[in-house]
Amino acid sequence: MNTPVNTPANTPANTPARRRVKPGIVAAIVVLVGAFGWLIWGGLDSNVVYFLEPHELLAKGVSGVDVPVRLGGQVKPGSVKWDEVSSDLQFEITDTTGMIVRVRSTGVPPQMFRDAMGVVVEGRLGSDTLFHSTSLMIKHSNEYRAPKEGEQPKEMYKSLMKVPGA
Amino acid sequence: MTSAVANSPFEAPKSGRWLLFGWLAFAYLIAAQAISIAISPPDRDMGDLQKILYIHVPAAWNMGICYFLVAIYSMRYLWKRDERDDLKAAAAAEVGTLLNGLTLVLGMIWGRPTWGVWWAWDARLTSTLVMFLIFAGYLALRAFVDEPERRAQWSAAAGLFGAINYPIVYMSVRWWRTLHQVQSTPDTLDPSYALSLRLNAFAILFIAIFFIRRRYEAALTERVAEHELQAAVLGGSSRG
Amino acid sequence: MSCKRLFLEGHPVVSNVYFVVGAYAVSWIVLLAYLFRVQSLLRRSRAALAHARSAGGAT
Amino acid sequence: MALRDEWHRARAVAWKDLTAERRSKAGFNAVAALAVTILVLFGFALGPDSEAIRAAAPGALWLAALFAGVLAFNRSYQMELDGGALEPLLMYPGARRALFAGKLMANFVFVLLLLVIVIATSLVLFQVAVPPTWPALLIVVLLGAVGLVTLGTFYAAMASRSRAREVLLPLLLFPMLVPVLLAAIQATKALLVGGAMNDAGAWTSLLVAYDVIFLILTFLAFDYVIEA
Repeated sequence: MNTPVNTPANTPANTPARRRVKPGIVAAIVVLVGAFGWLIWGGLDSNVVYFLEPHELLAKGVSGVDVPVRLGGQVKPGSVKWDEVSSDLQFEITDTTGMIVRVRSTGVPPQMFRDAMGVVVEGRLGSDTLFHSTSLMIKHSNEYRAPKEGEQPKEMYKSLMKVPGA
Repeated sequence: MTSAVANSPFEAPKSGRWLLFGWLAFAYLIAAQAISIAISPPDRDMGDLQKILYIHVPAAWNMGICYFLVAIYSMRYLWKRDERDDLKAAAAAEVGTLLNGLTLVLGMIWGRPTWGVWWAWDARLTSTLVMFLIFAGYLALRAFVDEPERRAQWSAAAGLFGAINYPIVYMSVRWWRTLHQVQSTPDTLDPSYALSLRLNAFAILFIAIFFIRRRYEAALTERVAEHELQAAVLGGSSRG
Repeated sequence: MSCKRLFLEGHPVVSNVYFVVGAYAVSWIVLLAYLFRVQSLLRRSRAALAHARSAGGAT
Repeated sequence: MALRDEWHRARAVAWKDLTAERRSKAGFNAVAALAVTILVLFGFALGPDSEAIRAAAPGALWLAALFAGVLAFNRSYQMELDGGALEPLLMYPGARRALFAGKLMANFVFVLLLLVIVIATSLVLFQVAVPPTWPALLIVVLLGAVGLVTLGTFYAAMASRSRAREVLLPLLLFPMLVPVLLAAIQATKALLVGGAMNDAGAWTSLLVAYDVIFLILTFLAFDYVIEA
């Protein structure tokens, strides 16, 4: 039943070559799996990062100043300052180590920007330790929750966007 | 009619039941979408946007299933040299590419209001796009090679090479720090969201199975027609 | 500028509903377009098969 | 024993290809001229901002080498097909891997020479200083060339015998090359211009991993590609 229909004319020439190669193939596959495993569990997670966290950026010292980087982390609760007149947005980004970088953003923030949200900003760290951001992105977590009793999502937006100091 | 069949190494498929399957699959998709829109409340952060995920995520999962099928059928072809496996791999690749494109477009539509950007060059988004391009190349390879034997062997190799990238796409959010969030688990999902997601995942799965089957039937019928035409022209000798 | 201020006061610039409707519309267009493509391929290959069989009967 | 035979055969194939290339001369010179032209065009595209040009130099030089190298990959089979030499070459037992290895070596030399010219040109055009860590740069260039050539030689075996080979080879090759190119460009960037988000060592080891994987995969799969 499983005999190949439409048998190619070159199968006979092909079969002995593959028989002879067999131990080589086993070795090759072992190396292949090893390379894949190393790719996965080796220390490669450090270089394919989309953004740096505050402690990583600060650890770079001078080499991290005034070069284009992406910085990501959580907006520190209560740190958002919004000046309506000059439309100037400032906030602090923090990470699990508690390091903080102050960010000044000039781009239009996405509608989900709020306290304690994950964010990624693109820009440069100035020598004044203020991070000048040219674009602001939200990093959403993998949590999706319905609003609690009495909360309306639409209303939530309004309360979220009530920025202290505005 | 029956004597003509002998001129081809395989029979033309008959597809009565699959047509019914297709109707049911689309009916189930409509039902699943209606139910999930009805039972799932808006998300507390993104409101109604969360409903986009009911197509985006199932499309991404089923894209993985399609590419897995490509790998399986390609290997089977190289092993058993049955031309039908090649046609099945091709059908799965085409549907996989379709779902891959859908995943990308829906992700962009979701990302613009959520992240604030249509596109970001992070590992997940980039690897998904690269995957799409690899299989676009696979389909182009099939289109540009006419000789069936050669086409089958080459595309089996190209399909295998392409499919090994899928684990990288899937795991990229875990291995590397990306803008894209990691996979949700039942713990991070509201129960009504998890239920809706599953309903829709099966809906897209059934649609994908139907599409692959139909595409395969079309390709197989075409090959049978070619065999029989050749046999007719050569006067009945059955050469592939 | 006014857009930005409006938005920061809590009114999303574009309602999310447009994105959701757009996403569902795109998906259905893609799925139906592929359905028609496959069906037409199937029709064409069946016609080719019928043609081949009639040619086989003629000779 | 058999392995040594294959090695001799592979070397013979490589030598034959390179000799043909050297005799014709026009081939390599034209491709090198194309690579330099691409670099100049990058210079125009990036505008008068010399800072931006310098930052983009690593990407530009690898892409120039890639675009020019693609022409060489297709041609290495085209020469056999035009002369009708491919069929006899495949008649020998175990000839396929040797043929692939030979083509691989010839293309590697070709691309390496191309890269030398491209890098020298971009050092001048883009005002990039030779870094003190130039041996590391050399390693990155060698590893990047291996990755480029491995997949290029493999896919060219298919594309060069299809219709529309000019389109098909880049279409198949470029997406598969993304990880190799990305690693090579980032490592080069880290060495040439520095960068807060790159670390040359990590990218180089990524490059090694991909080279190993692709070398093994292509050698395993080449039988299926060339016999049909």
